[in-house]
Amino acid sequence: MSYRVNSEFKSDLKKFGIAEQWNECFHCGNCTAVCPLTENGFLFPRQGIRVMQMGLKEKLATYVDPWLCYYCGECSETCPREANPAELMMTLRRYLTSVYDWTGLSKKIYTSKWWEFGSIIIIALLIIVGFLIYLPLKSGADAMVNQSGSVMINSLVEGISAGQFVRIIEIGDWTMAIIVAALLISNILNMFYKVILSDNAVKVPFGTYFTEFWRLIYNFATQAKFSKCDDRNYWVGHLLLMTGYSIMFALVVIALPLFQIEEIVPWYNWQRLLGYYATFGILFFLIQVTIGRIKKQDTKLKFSHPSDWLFIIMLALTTITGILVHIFRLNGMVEATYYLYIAHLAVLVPMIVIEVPFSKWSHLAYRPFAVYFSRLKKAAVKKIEYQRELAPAI
Amino acid sequence: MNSSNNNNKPKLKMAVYWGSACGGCCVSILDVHEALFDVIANADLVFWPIALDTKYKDVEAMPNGFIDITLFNGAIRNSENEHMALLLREKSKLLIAYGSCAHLGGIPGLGNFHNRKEIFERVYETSESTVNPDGIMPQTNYAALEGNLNLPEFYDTVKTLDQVVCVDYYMPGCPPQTERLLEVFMAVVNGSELPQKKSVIGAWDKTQCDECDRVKTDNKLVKKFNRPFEIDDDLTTCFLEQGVICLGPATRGGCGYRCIKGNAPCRGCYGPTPDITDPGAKMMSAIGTLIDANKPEEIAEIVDQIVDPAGTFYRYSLPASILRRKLI
Amino acid sequence: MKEPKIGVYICWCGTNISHMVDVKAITEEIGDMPNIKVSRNYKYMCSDPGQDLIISDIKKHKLNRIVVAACSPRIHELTFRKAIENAGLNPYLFEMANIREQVSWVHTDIEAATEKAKSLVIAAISKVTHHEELERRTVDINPATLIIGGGITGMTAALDIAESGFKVYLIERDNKLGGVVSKVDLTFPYMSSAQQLIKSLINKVSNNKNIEVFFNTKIKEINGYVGNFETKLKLQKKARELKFGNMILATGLKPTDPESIHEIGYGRLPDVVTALEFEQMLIKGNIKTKAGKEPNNILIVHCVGSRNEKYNPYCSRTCCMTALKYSNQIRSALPKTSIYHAYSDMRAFGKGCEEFYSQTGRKNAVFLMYDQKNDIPTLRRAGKNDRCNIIAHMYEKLSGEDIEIPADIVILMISMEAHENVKQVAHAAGVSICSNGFFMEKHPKLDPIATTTDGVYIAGTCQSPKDIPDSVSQARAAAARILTSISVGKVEIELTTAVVNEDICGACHTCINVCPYSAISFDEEKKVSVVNEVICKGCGTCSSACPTGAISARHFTDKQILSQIEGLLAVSNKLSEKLEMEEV
Amino acid sequence: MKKIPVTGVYFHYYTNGHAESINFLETENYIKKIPGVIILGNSNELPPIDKQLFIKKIQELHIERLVIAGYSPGMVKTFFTSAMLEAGQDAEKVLIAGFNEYGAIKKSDTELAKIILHFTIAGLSLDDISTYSKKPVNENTLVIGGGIAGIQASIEIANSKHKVYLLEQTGTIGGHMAMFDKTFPTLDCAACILTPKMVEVGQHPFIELMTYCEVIGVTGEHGDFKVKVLKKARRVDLADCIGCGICSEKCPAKTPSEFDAGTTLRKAIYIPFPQAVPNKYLIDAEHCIYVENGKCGVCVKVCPADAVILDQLDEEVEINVGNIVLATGFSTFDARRAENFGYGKLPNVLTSLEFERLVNASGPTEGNITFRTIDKKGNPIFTNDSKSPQSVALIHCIGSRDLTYNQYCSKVCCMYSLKLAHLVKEKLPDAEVYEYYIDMRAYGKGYEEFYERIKGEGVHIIRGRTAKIEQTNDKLLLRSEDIENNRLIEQLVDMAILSVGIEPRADSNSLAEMLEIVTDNYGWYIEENSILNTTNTNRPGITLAGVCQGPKDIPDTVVHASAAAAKVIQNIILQKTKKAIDKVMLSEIETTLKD
Amino acid sequence: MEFQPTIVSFLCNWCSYSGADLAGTSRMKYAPNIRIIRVMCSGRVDPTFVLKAFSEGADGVLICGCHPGDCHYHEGNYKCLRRFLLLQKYISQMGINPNRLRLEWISASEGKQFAQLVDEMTEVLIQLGPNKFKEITQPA
Repeated sequence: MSYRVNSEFKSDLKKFGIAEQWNECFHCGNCTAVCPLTENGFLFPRQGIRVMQMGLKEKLATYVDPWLCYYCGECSETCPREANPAELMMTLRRYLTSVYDWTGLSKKIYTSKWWEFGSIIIIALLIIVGFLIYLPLKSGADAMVNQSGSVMINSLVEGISAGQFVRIIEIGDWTMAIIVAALLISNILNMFYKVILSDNAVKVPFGTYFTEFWRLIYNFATQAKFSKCDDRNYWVGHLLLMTGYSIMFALVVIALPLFQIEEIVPWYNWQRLLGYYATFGILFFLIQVTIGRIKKQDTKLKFSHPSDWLFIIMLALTTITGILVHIFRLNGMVEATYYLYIAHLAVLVPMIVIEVPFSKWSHLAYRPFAVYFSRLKKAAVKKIEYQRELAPAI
Repeated sequence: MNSSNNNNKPKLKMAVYWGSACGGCCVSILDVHEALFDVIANADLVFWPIALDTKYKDVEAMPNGFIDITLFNGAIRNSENEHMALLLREKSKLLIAYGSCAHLGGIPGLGNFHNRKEIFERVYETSESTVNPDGIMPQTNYAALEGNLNLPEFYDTVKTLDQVVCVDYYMPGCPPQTERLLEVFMAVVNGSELPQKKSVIGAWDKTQCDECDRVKTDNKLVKKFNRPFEIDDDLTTCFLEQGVICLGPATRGGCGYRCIKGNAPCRGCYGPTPDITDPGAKMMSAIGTLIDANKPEEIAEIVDQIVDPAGTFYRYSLPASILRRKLI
Repeated sequence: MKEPKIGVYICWCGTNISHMVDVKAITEEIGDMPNIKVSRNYKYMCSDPGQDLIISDIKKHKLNRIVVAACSPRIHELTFRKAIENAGLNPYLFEMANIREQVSWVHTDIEAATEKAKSLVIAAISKVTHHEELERRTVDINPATLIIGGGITGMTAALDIAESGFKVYLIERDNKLGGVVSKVDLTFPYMSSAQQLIKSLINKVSNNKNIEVFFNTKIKEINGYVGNFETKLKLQKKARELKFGNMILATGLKPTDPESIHEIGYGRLPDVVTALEFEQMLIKGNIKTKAGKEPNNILIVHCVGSRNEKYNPYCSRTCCMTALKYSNQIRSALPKTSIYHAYSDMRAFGKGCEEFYSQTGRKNAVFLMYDQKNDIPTLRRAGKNDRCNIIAHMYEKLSGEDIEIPADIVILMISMEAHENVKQVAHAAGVSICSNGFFMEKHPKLDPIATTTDGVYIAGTCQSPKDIPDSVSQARAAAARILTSISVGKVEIELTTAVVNEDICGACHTCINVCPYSAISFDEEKKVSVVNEVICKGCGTCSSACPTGAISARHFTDKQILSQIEGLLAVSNKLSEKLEMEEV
Repeated sequence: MKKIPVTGVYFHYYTNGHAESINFLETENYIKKIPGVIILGNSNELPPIDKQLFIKKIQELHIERLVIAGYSPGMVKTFFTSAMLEAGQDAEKVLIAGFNEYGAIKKSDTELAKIILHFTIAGLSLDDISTYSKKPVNENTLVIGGGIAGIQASIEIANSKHKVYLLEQTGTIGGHMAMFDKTFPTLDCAACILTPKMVEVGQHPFIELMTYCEVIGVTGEHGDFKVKVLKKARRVDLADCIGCGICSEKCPAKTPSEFDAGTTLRKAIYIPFPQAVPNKYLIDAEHCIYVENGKCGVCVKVCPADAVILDQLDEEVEINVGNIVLATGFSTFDARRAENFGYGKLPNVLTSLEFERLVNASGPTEGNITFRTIDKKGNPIFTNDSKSPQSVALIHCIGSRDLTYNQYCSKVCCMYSLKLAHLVKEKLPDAEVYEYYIDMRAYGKGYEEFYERIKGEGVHIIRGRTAKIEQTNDKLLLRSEDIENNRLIEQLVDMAILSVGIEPRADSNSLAEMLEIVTDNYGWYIEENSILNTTNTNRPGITLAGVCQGPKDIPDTVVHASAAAAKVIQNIILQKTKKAIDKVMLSEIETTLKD
Repeated sequence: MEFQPTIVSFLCNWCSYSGADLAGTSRMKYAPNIRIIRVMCSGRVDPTFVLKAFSEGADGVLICGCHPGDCHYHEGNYKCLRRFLLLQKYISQMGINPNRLRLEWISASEGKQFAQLVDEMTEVLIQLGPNKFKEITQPA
């Protein structure tokens, strides 16, 4: 099959990115050679640039390569043409996110600020309004403070018991999680279809699906590939964020009744330790990234798409509101605790609903799956280049 | 002729010998006609097999350098020729290679296209007029009843005189022009200063063309080679320009371009001009240059019209040429 | 002839010779030969100390013949001749044996190489024994110059010479000046106007009183020699005879006819145009398809007819940059049109060119790499649903994909070939043509403007494909030589000419037509042929053709060559005798 | 003044990478005053303006002719051509006034810009103006730089029987070319073709060779320059030295040889190379023990000709010349700057120049390719004692085509790399040779054929730049993408050669300042006109020859040098000098135009 | 020891000699059996030279000139060709294998072709064996 080239595609892609120097690339191959993660069969970033320059849309959809890149930035630093291949990989990830997303929302969110901010504000407003109307603050603040002087968080709402409140939030959590998961899973299936099934060159032996499955879990948990990049600090930070976030997610969504309890357990108790670890992890990385993005010295943080900032801001707000809720609770500040709790949810929910299936955060799933798919592709014997070991010429 | 018989001077002792020759050279000497008296007046003929009955052993008996001039004609074909050449060299003060055969090999030299075996087979076996059922071949030695018979050995290769002995002068021609002989003779008799040794006498340094009165133009290019009978000779144009191979351009003058005057192209008996190593090659070079074609096939076609280049260009000079003979 | 006293010098050439030839052994053996007074070897004979060695030996040992065994005489013959002359010896009493290019560099067996070197040295000795003194002569230079070709190269050269106050005859085969550049809109990489430039040049040429331009004129024949050439022009009504001292060939180029390249579809598809046709569109500002529509997609195919054994094996040098120029020009007029380049190597090597390449890329041109040797893009008429005129198929090397490219106009960057009249001009001017059809220069590196014929220079694209600045530089360089030649006013002429021995010449007329330069004429008074030694170039053909041996080619006489042959074979003769003895 | 058609002038402000620009506003105001001229606007956008509006404007104002002015305004010319066509006007009447074309680049060049524009409007080219004036021109010429360009220019000029001072900074002429082993594509040995020329220069009656000299000041103007030359103390008398070399043999001080690109050591008293012209010794004061501390002086003792003058001092001389030819050449890119290739740290990573010497028969190993070793004193050198590599990699474009270093293409590296590959194959037939390139720029006569030939010799020629070189055990590991075969390569080789690009000499800018000529962003000298006159500079009487104007291969350099000579000879013959265009007063031009 | 033929070769100065030089400068290896004589033009090659070479013991003679139409002297090579064809006929009459005498066109850029030609001719001559002419012309 021959692909039809299309120079217009670039202008479509432009909206997903910041830098536009990719046309400068004269295909010296330096970026691919310098990349510690690239391997035979997955020659990025140069081939990504090529496919982009030529506008081979269909071909691009079968690519997992951008997900295999962890943006260490070495390619951009050594690029003789300053064509910024690393940022292209980032852009392609954004683009592919929108490709996998069957709803089409992702594309809208990525390419339009109105959609991006609008959707977040609408969800946030829904939560705020919902709370204020259906779960208003009880009157009489003293009743809501326990013996140790801290606020009983589940007992703030008028007319329902603490148990009921937790239940409502838990149901809300689960609903959100299920919707998000459904969207994400369907997108991953879409990705699977595009990457594996529609690539005629690939025929995956059935057994491979199972033999390679461990990689999915392993990479999800460790981002082992990331560690191959030269800047290991960044990987550590990212791992802190990832674990912190996962812990928080588990605590807030899955184990909410255990986590969100009325009494304040001592600081060495597991809930609080986990919570502090998670908060620290998230904050540590957030600060690292925010400073980096402002300073613009590190290649990988030089170019910030609105979606990058949005993600940082949302996560930061979530974290800060969470911390503040905690502080206010400890100090027995009832009203402040209640309103901040709403604010916390009003940031957290849209963040998850928008970012996880449609935007930046989706990479938490796409990346490990991409590793998994890449192994599947490699196992598919049909195309020789996937089989090639990294070997000297001749 | 201005004969000047100086009585104070002893008469010259002169010898004439023929090697492998047709006798024409000897006849050319006789052709001096009445000038013979001048010759006799100045020279004693001490040895001349065709005219005098002098035996070989008489010659052998002569002291070395006894003979003043020896005119040796004929090529060296066999051991007898060679023996006599050596003998006469010893006995003569001046040994002159007289005529084309002694000078360049001459017509007998064409025998160099064959070797002894081929010649004997032809002469004693295959020639149409031969009846030799026993296949008898000449032998150098034959034990006849009467005793041993010795015949000279027939050589494979014909040689020129100077390939056997050192020659003082050459007188070219087949045969040499009688006038030239007399001029040379009288010069010797008169004690004129002789030219440098080894040189050709009795001929010019310039070629036939220099004398030839046929008209020559600058355009000598040849599209077709003809044999003389194939053209309607206009009697005035250079033979070459009519496509007839004439060796005149490479052949010394001296004969008075007799063949050309007789409307036959020069065949080269007077031999090359000085400094020429190989007259045939030179003529080939000239003739080749004049071929009017540039494509290899066309040239080859024109070259093929020269039926026998070796025989044509080396008719008189094969043994004296660089290659001397055919390799068999 | 004086008794020969020969000095033999064998060069090591660093290790170039000595690693393969036993230089010392040869030196010793040669030293024992008769007539050899000095036999030496030295590391660099061509160096100053090396030359000094020869000079002092000549003075000390009264040498009268010198043999140097070293590199090719084409490289250092002149050097040594000069040295010998400095020592007061006639420079022609010298012979070189080429034991580097012909021996040490091409052979691998030391013994065989040494033997061969020895025989070459002996041959040179045999030859030099017969060398004769030759005396230098000069002729005056006619200050006029003939320039063939009225393109930018010819005009620049003409102006340089004419502005210095000397006459120039400018021959143009067309009816107007300007050549290919007059068909070009802009130049790369600074996008100046070729039109303005060429118009101003034409203006200057036409107004220069020292330049006489001949239009619609072709040169059939040129006679004479450096300093004194002449040619006859047949103009419409009258004949004109020109006399000149030097000439520049600037016959320019011919674009390849792309019809012979079947895949590319020129002639078959109406919207496939050549670069020069596209230039016309640009000049007129009318970039439209044949149907009059504005193109949505334009494909520029590089290397059409270049870098491919089937057409022209060489690179045409300017097409890459011209294609980039088109890309920029199209972009300025048609901001939305997609521009595709099918290229094989981007040859952006000139000053400002790499920058130009990157600038072009930024303006959204897509560069697609094809294999110009084996896989030329195949063009076909597009179908109804293709939304374009032409579809090009090719294998894209940078992505490894088979692709199709939509195009409304396809521009072919056709290669440059030497103009068809090169052969005729070469023949008239006596210069060689190299395998690619361009004029052959004297030396590809150190003398790309001169030819092997003195007084004849080449400039511009008739020497090899090049861009305007390079052509102009070459024109200037040729003009420099001619200005030098004119201002000096005299030139030394060939010494190794043919000469007739009047005592032998038999007036057979064989030689007269043999001479390609008509240097031989017949002296009716003396009845001998006469060689005009100024015209004679010393090829020696007449000497071979002369049946009497009256004509000899100086420095290459029969005697010299025959003894050279003897010398050459002397070693192997001895060797084979030795072998036979061993066998016995 | 001639009546001109209604001319619309459009300013294209885009400065094409130039940091500074001329004063556009002032130029606009000047040009506005010319009758018949209408300013149509300005922009630095691509495409410049809305086309339909512009067409309307043309029609309304009855513009018959357009002039686009700016830095390479040809970039947008086709926009205007098509606009004129659509407006129903003669599309061919779009003229370009390129300021940078004639050297109007900086703010101070505004006057020149006005002239350029005025001329274009008048339908003339700047070349049309006779800026020559009759004035005696000193017939002597100074050629600065004794490389092949300087040699060629000197010989050309000297052959016309005019005196040339050939000034060379080092002890010998020959330049870079003398260092090369073979020259592409014909593979003749560089020395073989160069040394005859060097000898010719040395013996030429019209050339005065001034080696080991530097220019320290130039005053005067075209036709009559006064040049101050610093004759550096050679410390060996040129006339007395017999070139025997005993001094060098005995000299105790060693230092890396410049001629051998540091692959071997030379003494402090030395001759740059055996065929040097002049073939006389000199003392390198920087490394001479005597100069440093007053002890030693061995050379004085051993010299049989008493030619060594250890206390000789630098000397200043002044020469008068009419023309100056600048042929200062280039220096090679310092490969240490490209850290990822490990040059300077990994012993068997060589620059191409080092390899040229290594493979040269007159080089440190007589042409054997061996590994670099460290001598007793710790100097990294090449000797015949070490082994030969079994695999060699050549990496193109080191320091060239790279925005980090030099964006331009150095023009010669592709071809010399192919040549070096051939030389490796020739010397080590069993060795594997790899070449990593981006675009193969085999553009010249016979070059493409040479490329095909090298491919046929079994050299692995790989499209894809090597990203880095690392040492693994005793081998070098190269990582690259084999683009044409879609794969990654990690190649182990024994030796890597970096095909370094060429750069302007470090002193090119200071020399330019002294000579009052302009350089481009990189430091190459800028020619007067990039198309028609690549040899003249902005300062009349100073001519460029060879690589100092921009990278060139040998044939191009030779031609360029001859072209430079043409200008000089012309000046001398005509006895006319050229005025710089910017020195020709604007009013003067206006008068010319009125005529 | 295997028979090693000797080839005497006449090369024109402009094309063929340069071609041979090119083979040298390009370090193309070829058989060491050839001995080159430089003449200005192949038109200078006199049949005498060829015969002389054979008589002196050359096993083969090679004449090289510019390609037809490329002669530095316009048509010296054509003249050489004409003589060559006649000469070849003569030598075959004289019992010399005509393959011992060759005329080839080698341009200044054909170093490779020259090297191949020498190798090929050497091979042919090895097959033909030694030239016996020397025994006739130079009797011991």
